[in-house]
Amino acid sequence: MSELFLFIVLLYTLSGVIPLCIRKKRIWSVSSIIMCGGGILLTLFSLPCLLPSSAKTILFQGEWVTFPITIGIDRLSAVFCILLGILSLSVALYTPGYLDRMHGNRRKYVVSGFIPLFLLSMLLVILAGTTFAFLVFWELMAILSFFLVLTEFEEEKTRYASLFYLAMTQLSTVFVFLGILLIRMVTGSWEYPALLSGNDPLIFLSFLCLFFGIAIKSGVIPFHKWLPHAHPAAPSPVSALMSGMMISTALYALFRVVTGFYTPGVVYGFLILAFGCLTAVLGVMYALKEQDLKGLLAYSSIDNTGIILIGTGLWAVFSAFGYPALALMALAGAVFHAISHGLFKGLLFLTAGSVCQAAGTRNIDEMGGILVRMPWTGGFFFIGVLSIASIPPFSGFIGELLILQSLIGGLSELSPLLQIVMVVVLSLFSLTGALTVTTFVKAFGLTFLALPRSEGAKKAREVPWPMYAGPAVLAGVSAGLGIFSGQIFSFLGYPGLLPDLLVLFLLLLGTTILVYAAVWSYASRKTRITRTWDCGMMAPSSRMEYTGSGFTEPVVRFFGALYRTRIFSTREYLDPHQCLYKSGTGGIRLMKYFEECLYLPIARRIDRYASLVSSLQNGDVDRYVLYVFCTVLVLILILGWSA
Amino acid sequence: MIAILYPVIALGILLLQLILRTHRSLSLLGVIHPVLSFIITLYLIVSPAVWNESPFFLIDHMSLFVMLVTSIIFSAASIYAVGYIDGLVRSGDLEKRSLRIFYFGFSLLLAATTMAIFTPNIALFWICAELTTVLSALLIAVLALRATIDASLKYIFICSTSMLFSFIGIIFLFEAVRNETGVGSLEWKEILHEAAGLDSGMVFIAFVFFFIGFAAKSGIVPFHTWLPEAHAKAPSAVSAVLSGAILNVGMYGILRMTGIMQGTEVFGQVSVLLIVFALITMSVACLSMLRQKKLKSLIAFSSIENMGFIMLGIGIGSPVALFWALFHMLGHSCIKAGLFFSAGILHRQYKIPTRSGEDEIGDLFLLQPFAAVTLMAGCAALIGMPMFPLFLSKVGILLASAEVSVWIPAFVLLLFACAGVALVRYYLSVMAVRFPAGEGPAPYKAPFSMNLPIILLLLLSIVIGTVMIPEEEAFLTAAVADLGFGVQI
Amino acid sequence: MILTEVAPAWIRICLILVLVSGGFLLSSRSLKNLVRTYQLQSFLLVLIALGLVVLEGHTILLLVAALTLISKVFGIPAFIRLIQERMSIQQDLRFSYLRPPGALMLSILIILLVYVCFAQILEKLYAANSLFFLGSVIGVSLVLMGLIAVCTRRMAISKVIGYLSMENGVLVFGLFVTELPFFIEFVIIIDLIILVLLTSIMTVGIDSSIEEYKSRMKEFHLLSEEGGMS
Amino acid sequence: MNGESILFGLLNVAFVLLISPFFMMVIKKVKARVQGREGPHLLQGYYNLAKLFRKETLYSEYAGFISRIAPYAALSILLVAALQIPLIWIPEQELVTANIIVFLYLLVAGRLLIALLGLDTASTFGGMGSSREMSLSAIIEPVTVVVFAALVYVMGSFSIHGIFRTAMTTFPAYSPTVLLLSVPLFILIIVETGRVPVDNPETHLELTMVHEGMLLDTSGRNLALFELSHAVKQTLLMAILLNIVVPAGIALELSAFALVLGGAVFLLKGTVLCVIIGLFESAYAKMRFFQIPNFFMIAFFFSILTIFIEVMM
Repeated sequence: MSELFLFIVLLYTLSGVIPLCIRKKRIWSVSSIIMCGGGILLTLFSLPCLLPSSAKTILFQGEWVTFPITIGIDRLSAVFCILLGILSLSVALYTPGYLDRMHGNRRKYVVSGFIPLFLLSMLLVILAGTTFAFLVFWELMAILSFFLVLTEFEEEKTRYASLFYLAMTQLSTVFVFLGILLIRMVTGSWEYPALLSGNDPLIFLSFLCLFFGIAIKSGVIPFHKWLPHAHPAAPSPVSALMSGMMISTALYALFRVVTGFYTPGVVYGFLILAFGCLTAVLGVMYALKEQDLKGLLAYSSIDNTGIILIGTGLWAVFSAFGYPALALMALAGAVFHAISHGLFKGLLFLTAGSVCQAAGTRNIDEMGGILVRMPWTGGFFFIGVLSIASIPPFSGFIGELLILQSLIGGLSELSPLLQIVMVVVLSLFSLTGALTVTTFVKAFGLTFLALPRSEGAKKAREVPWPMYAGPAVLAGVSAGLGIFSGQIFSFLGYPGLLPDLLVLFLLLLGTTILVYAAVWSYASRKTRITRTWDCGMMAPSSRMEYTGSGFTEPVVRFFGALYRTRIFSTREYLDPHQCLYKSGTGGIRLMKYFEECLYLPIARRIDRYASLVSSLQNGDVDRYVLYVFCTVLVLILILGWSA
Repeated sequence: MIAILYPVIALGILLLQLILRTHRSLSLLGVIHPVLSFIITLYLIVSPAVWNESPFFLIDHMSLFVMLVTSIIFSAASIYAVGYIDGLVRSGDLEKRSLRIFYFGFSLLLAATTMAIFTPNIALFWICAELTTVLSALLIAVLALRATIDASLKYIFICSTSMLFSFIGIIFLFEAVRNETGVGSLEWKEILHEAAGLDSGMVFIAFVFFFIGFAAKSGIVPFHTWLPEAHAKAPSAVSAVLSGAILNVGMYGILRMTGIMQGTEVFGQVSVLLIVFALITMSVACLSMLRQKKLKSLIAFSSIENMGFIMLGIGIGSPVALFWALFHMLGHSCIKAGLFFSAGILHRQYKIPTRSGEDEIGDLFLLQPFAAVTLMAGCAALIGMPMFPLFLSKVGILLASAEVSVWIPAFVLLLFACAGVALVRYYLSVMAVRFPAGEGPAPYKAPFSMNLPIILLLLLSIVIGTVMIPEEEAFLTAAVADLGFGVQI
Repeated sequence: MILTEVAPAWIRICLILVLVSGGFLLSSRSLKNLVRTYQLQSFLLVLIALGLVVLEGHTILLLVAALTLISKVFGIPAFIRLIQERMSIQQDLRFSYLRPPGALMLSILIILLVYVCFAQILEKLYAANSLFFLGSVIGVSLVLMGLIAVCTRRMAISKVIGYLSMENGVLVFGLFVTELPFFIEFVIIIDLIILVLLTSIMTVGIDSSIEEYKSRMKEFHLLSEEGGMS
Repeated sequence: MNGESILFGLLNVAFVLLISPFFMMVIKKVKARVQGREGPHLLQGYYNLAKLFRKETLYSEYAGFISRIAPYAALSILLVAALQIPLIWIPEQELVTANIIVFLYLLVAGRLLIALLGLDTASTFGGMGSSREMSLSAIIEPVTVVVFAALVYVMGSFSIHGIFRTAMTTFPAYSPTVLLLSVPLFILIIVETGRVPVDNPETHLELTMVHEGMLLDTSGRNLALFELSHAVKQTLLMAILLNIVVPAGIALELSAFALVLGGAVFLLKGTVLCVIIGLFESAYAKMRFFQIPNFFMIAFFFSILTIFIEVMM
C-alpha cells in the first residue's frame, strides 16, 4: 500500500522534474504520459479507501527537521484524491496541446514541470496527517501556484494578478499558520486534534484563524478578490487546476477542520453559513456581469464555494441541534458538490481555454459562433454548463439537491427563529441557483452560439484530439457521477439520501427517443436550412445580436443596489485656467466594490505607513545619530524608572 | 591547541599577502584563509576533547556554531570575490592599487571576527567587534565612490558611538561582578557562573548599555540606519559577509549577554526589552521594505527584519526559542549571502554601483537567467517557504512566542507577509522590464566562481531546511545550553 | 600623606572641570578651539589618573596616564590640526537640530537625568558621594554630551571631536574601576585606528589626488560647502 | 418500477398530453369573450398542433445542435416532470424519482434549453427573449423554491404525490395556510406560463415579448413541440394548485370508475381555473418589464407568510 503510494509520488515528481531538467523539444509529452499514469494509479489506489469499512491508513511517517510528518489516507481524503487523480489525468492529456500553441519557449518547460509538482503538493495537503505537514504542503501549494500564475509575466495584468494573489495567499498563510500554532498550544501535539471543545477562547480563536485562512484560499467573499484576477491570468490547464483542485483542496481542509477538529457548535455553523450565503449570492452576481470568459468561470467558482460553505454550515448547525440525519445530508451535499465542482469547473476551464486560445481573446463579446467551428470543445463545454447549472441528472444537481433537501427538512424541525434563518438561506440559495443558470446561458449562448463577433472568433478552429480528450474524461465522469449518484451513495454506505437519478436519466432518455420517434414517424419530415426571421434586413449581422452586457442588463437593473456604478470623466482644457474646454471623455463603469472600498484603501493605508516609516531613512547622518541619542535617553529613563 | 591555528593561519596569510602581489595569488590566498578556517572549525566540532586546552580561547558549542556560520559565509564570499573583484578591476571600478587593501582587509576582517567569537573575555570581544566595524567600513569604502564613503562613514559613526555605550555596560558588569565576588572578571564563563548572585540593578544597567552597542552592530531599530546604506552600497561580496557574518557577531554578543541575564532576577525585564525592540525592528524593516526601489536596499532591510526575528527568539528566552533562533541565524546567513551574490551579478550586468538613482534592470531573464532564478529562489526562501530553513525557524520561534502572548505570532506573521509582498513586488516590477531592441546592455557573463557559491549556498540551505544533519540537533541544543539556558528542547 | 587626603577633592575638581570642558566643546564654534578644548579635556583625564594613582596606588594607572598623554593630548590633536590645515576649515557654522545654547541647556538636563536615574539604581550599593558613582554619572553624561556634539555638528571633523569626547567619557568612567583600565588602553588603540582610518578616508580618499577628492567631496553632504572649499 | 408505476406513468402522461391544448384554448376563449370577440373553437389547439406537425420545418443557417435537440428535449423533460404530478390518480407506491426538487430543476432544465435555443438562431429577438426569460427566472426562482418549501413544510412530504395525498386525506379540515399558498401558486402559474401581466402570449411585439421571442425562429414540428410543451407545463402547474386547494376527485385506488371520475373532476376544476386565469389576464394590463419584480414580491410575501403562520400555529 505505502509502496504503491510512494510510487505514485515518484511518478508525479518525475513528470515534474523531467521537463525542468531536460531541454528537449516536446519533452512535456513524456511528462504528460507519466502524469496520466500517476493520475490513473492514484484514482485506483484511492478507490478501495472509500469503502465504508476502510479505516485510516498511514502511508508514511517521518520527521521533517524535528517536526513530525505523517501521510495517511482516510475516506474523506480518498474522495479528494480521486478527484485529483481524474483531474491530473485530464490535464495531462490537455496540457501538451495547449503548450504547443502557447508562445514563449522556456516557460513551457517551467509550466509543464510545475503542474505535476503543484498537483503533488495538493495531494500531500490532502493526505497530510499532522498539522505541521499540512502547513508545509499548504505553503508549497501556494508558492507553486504563484509561479504558475506568473507564467505570462510580460503582461501588466498578470503581474498585478500574481501580486494580488501572493498578498492574499500570504494573508491566508498568516491565518493558517496562526491557527495551527494555536492548536499546537491547546493540544500540545502536531497531530490533528479530535473534536476540540470547551470554553478555552484559544479554541475558538484557532477555528477562526483556520477558517479565515481557508476562506481566503477558497475565495470566500470578502476575501475573494484575488481569485478572479489570478485564475484567468494563469494558462488554462493551470486555471483548471486552481479552480478545480486548489479550491477543492481548501474545501477539503474546511471539511477536515469543521467536521474533525471541533465539536460542532452553533456559532461555528452560523459563521460559516453567513459567509456561505454572502459568497454564493455575490459570487454569482459578479459572475453574471463578467465579460471575461475565464473571469466568469472564476467568479462562478466563488459562488460554488459559497454553496459548499452553506452545506458545511448547515452540517454544523444541524449537528449542534442534534439532527444527525439532516446534518449528514447537508455534509454529503457539500462534499459531493465540492467534488463535482472540481470536475465540471476543470472541464469548463479546459474547454474555455481551448476556445480562448483559438479565438485569441477572452472577451465574451468578441466570441460567438464557436460551436459550429469547434463542435467537440463546444459539446463538452455544454456538458459542463448542464452540470454547473445543476440540471438533473448531471453532477452539479446532486449537491444542490442534497443541500436543498436538508434546508427544507430543517424548516420543519427547528425552532421558529432558526426556521426564519433557514427561509432566508433557502431563498438566497435558490437565487444563487437561478442566477447560475442565467450566467451560464450567457456564457454558453454568447460564446458558442449565433454569429462570430470578431475576426478571431471567425478564424477559430477545432483543437487536436488530446485537447478535447482531457475534457471528455471530465465530462464523462461529471455526467456519470450525477447519473449514478444514488448507487454511489449506497456504495459509500449512505443509501436513501436522494432519489434514484439513474431512473430519471433513463426516463429522460427514453422519453426523448419516444418523442423523437413519434414525431419522426407521424409528422412531416420536410426540413429546410435557410435564413429565418431577419427583420427585413438582407442578412443578419453579428452587430445586431445581443452582447454579453446586453444580455445581463435586466438582471443588473433588478439588482441595481448590488451593482454600484461610478461615473468618471476626464476633461482637457486649452488654457491653464481651465476655462476653454478642449476635449474630454466620460462614462459609467461598474464599481469593483470590494477592490475599491476594501482592498485598495487597506493597501493605501499600509503604503502610507510604509512611506512614513521609510522616511526615517532619509540619508542624513545627523538624523541617524539623533535616533541613537533619543533611544539612549529613553533607555536611561526606563532604567531609572524600573529601579 | 588546534585553535591556535586560527591566528597562525591568519598571520601567515597576511604575511603572504604582503609578499605576493599578483592579483591571482591574492585572490587565491583570500580563498585559502576562510576555507582553512572552515576546515579547522569542522575539525573542532567533531573533536570536543581538545576544546579546553587553551585558556585564550573560549571554545564551546556556541562559539563553534557561530564560527561555522562565519567561515561558511566567508568561504563562499571569497570564492565569489575571485570572479567579482576581477570583474571590478577589469571594468575599472576598482583601482589596481586598492586590490591589496581589499584582500588584506578581507583577511583581517575574518581574523577579527574569529577572535571576537573565540575570545573568552568580554572586553576583548568588544574590541574585536569594534575592529570588525572598522575593517568592514574599509571594505565598504574600497570602491572609493562618494556614495560608498558616505555609507562607510555612517557605519562608523553610528556603530562606534553606540559601541561606546556597550563599553560602559561592560564596565558596569565588571563592577557588578567585583561587588559580588571581590575580584572583577570579564570572562564569559565566570560571569555566567556568578550570574545568579549579581545585583539586579547593576546587571540591568549593564545589559541595557551593552545592548545598545551590539544592537547597533546587528542592525536593530533604531540603531539600524547605517545598515541599509552600508549593505546596499558595498561591493556584493562584502555585503554578503556583512549580512551573513558580521551581523551575527552583534547577535552573538547579545546571545551571550542574555544567557548571563537568564540567571539573574531581571530576566523578565530583559525579555520584555528584547521582545519590544524585536517587534519594533521587524515592523520598521518590513514596512520599509515595501517602499524600496533598489534591490540591495531591499535585501538589506530584510536582514534587519531577520535580525529582529532572531532577537525575538532570544527575547522569549525559552530553550526552544533559542534553538530556533540559532537555526534561523544559520539559515538566514546562507540565504542572505546567496541573495547578495545574485544581486552582485545583476549589479555587474547593469553597472549599478557606478550609477545613482533607481536600478535600471531589464531583460532580466534574457540577460541573466541564472541570477534571476537564484534571486527568485532566494526570495522564496526569505519569504519562508517550506524546504528552506527559515520556514522551520518561523514555526519554532512563533510557537514559542505564542506561549508569551498569542498576539506576537499574529503580528509577526503579518509582518512576514508584508515582507513577502515587498520582495515579490520588487521582483515583479523588474522581471518584465524590456529594453528597446538594441538598447540593452551586452550580456555579462558571470564567471563560474561567481555562480558556484550561489548554488552551494542554496543547496546548503535546502539541505538544512529539509533534513536534520546528524548531530545537528544535539549540537544546537548543546549550544543553547552553553549560553546558560536549559538543556532540553 | 597630604596627597592622599587632597586626592579625592582633586579628583572631584578635575571631574567637574571635565564636564565644563564638555560644555565648552558644545559651545565652541572655532575648530581650533574645539581641538584645544579636547586637548584640555584629555589632560584633565591625565590629572584624574594621577590623582587615582595617589589615592589607590595602582601603578598601572600611571601607564594609562602616560598613554593618554601621548595619544590624546599630543598625538590625536596634532593629527587633526594637520587635517584641518589641509581642508582649510576654520569655523563650524552649521548645526542641525540644536545650536550651541540649546545644546548646553540639553546637556544640563542630561546630567540631571543621568544623575537621578543612576542614583535610583546605585544608591543601594554606593554612597552618593562615592567616586564610582560620581565617575559613572559624569562619564555617562560626558558620553551623551559628546553624542550631542556628534548629532548637532554638521562637519565631519567636528563630529570626530565629539566622538573623541565621548570616548573620554568612557575613559573617565573606566578609570574609577580599578583593574579594568588595562583594557581601556586597548580601547584607545582601537579608536586611534578608527580615527586614522576615518580621517584618511576623508582627507586623502583611498587613492585620489587632492583636486579629485575635492570634486568628489563637493556633493558629499558630510562636508559643508563653505567649509570644504578653499 | 413495478407495473403500477408504469401504468401510472403512461396514464398520467397521456392525460396531460390530451387535455393541455384544451386548457390553452379555454383561456383564449375567455379572454376573447371578455374583449367581445367570438374567440377560437375550444378544440382549435389540437387543430393547430396537427397543422404545425404537417408543415415544413426551417432551421437557421447559423444554428447548431441546440436547435435540433431542444424541441424534443423540452417536451420530454416536461413529460418526465409530469410523472411527478399525479392529475387523476395517486398510486400506492411512490415513484423512485418522486421529489419536488427534481421537479423544480426539470423546469429549470427546460427553460435553459429554450433560452439557448433563442440565442442559437442568431436573431436579435431570440437574444432579447432569452435575456428577459433568464432574468425573470432568476428572480422568480427564490419565490418558487420558497413556495414549494412551504408546501413541503405544511404537507410534510418531499414528493408531490405525498403532498397531494396529505391534501386529500385532510381535505375537509385543511388549514388556512393552504389557502394562503394558493396565491403564490397562482402567481407562479402566471409567471411560468408567460401570461399578462408578466408576458403577453398573444403578441409578437418586440417591446413586450419574452417567451415568444425565443421561439420566433422555430417553425413546423419544432414549433408544435414547443407549443405542446408549453401547454403541458401550464397544465402541470395548474394541477399543483388544483389538487392542493380542491383535492376532491383524485383516485386513490385503481379502478376504471375512479379514474374516469378523477379525469372528469380534474377537467372541471381545470376549466374553472382557466376561466379564472383568463379573467385575471383580461383584468390586468401588461406590466413594465422592470416593474415585474414587485409583482413577484407578492408571491414571495405570501409564501413566507405561510411559513410564519404555520410556525405560529
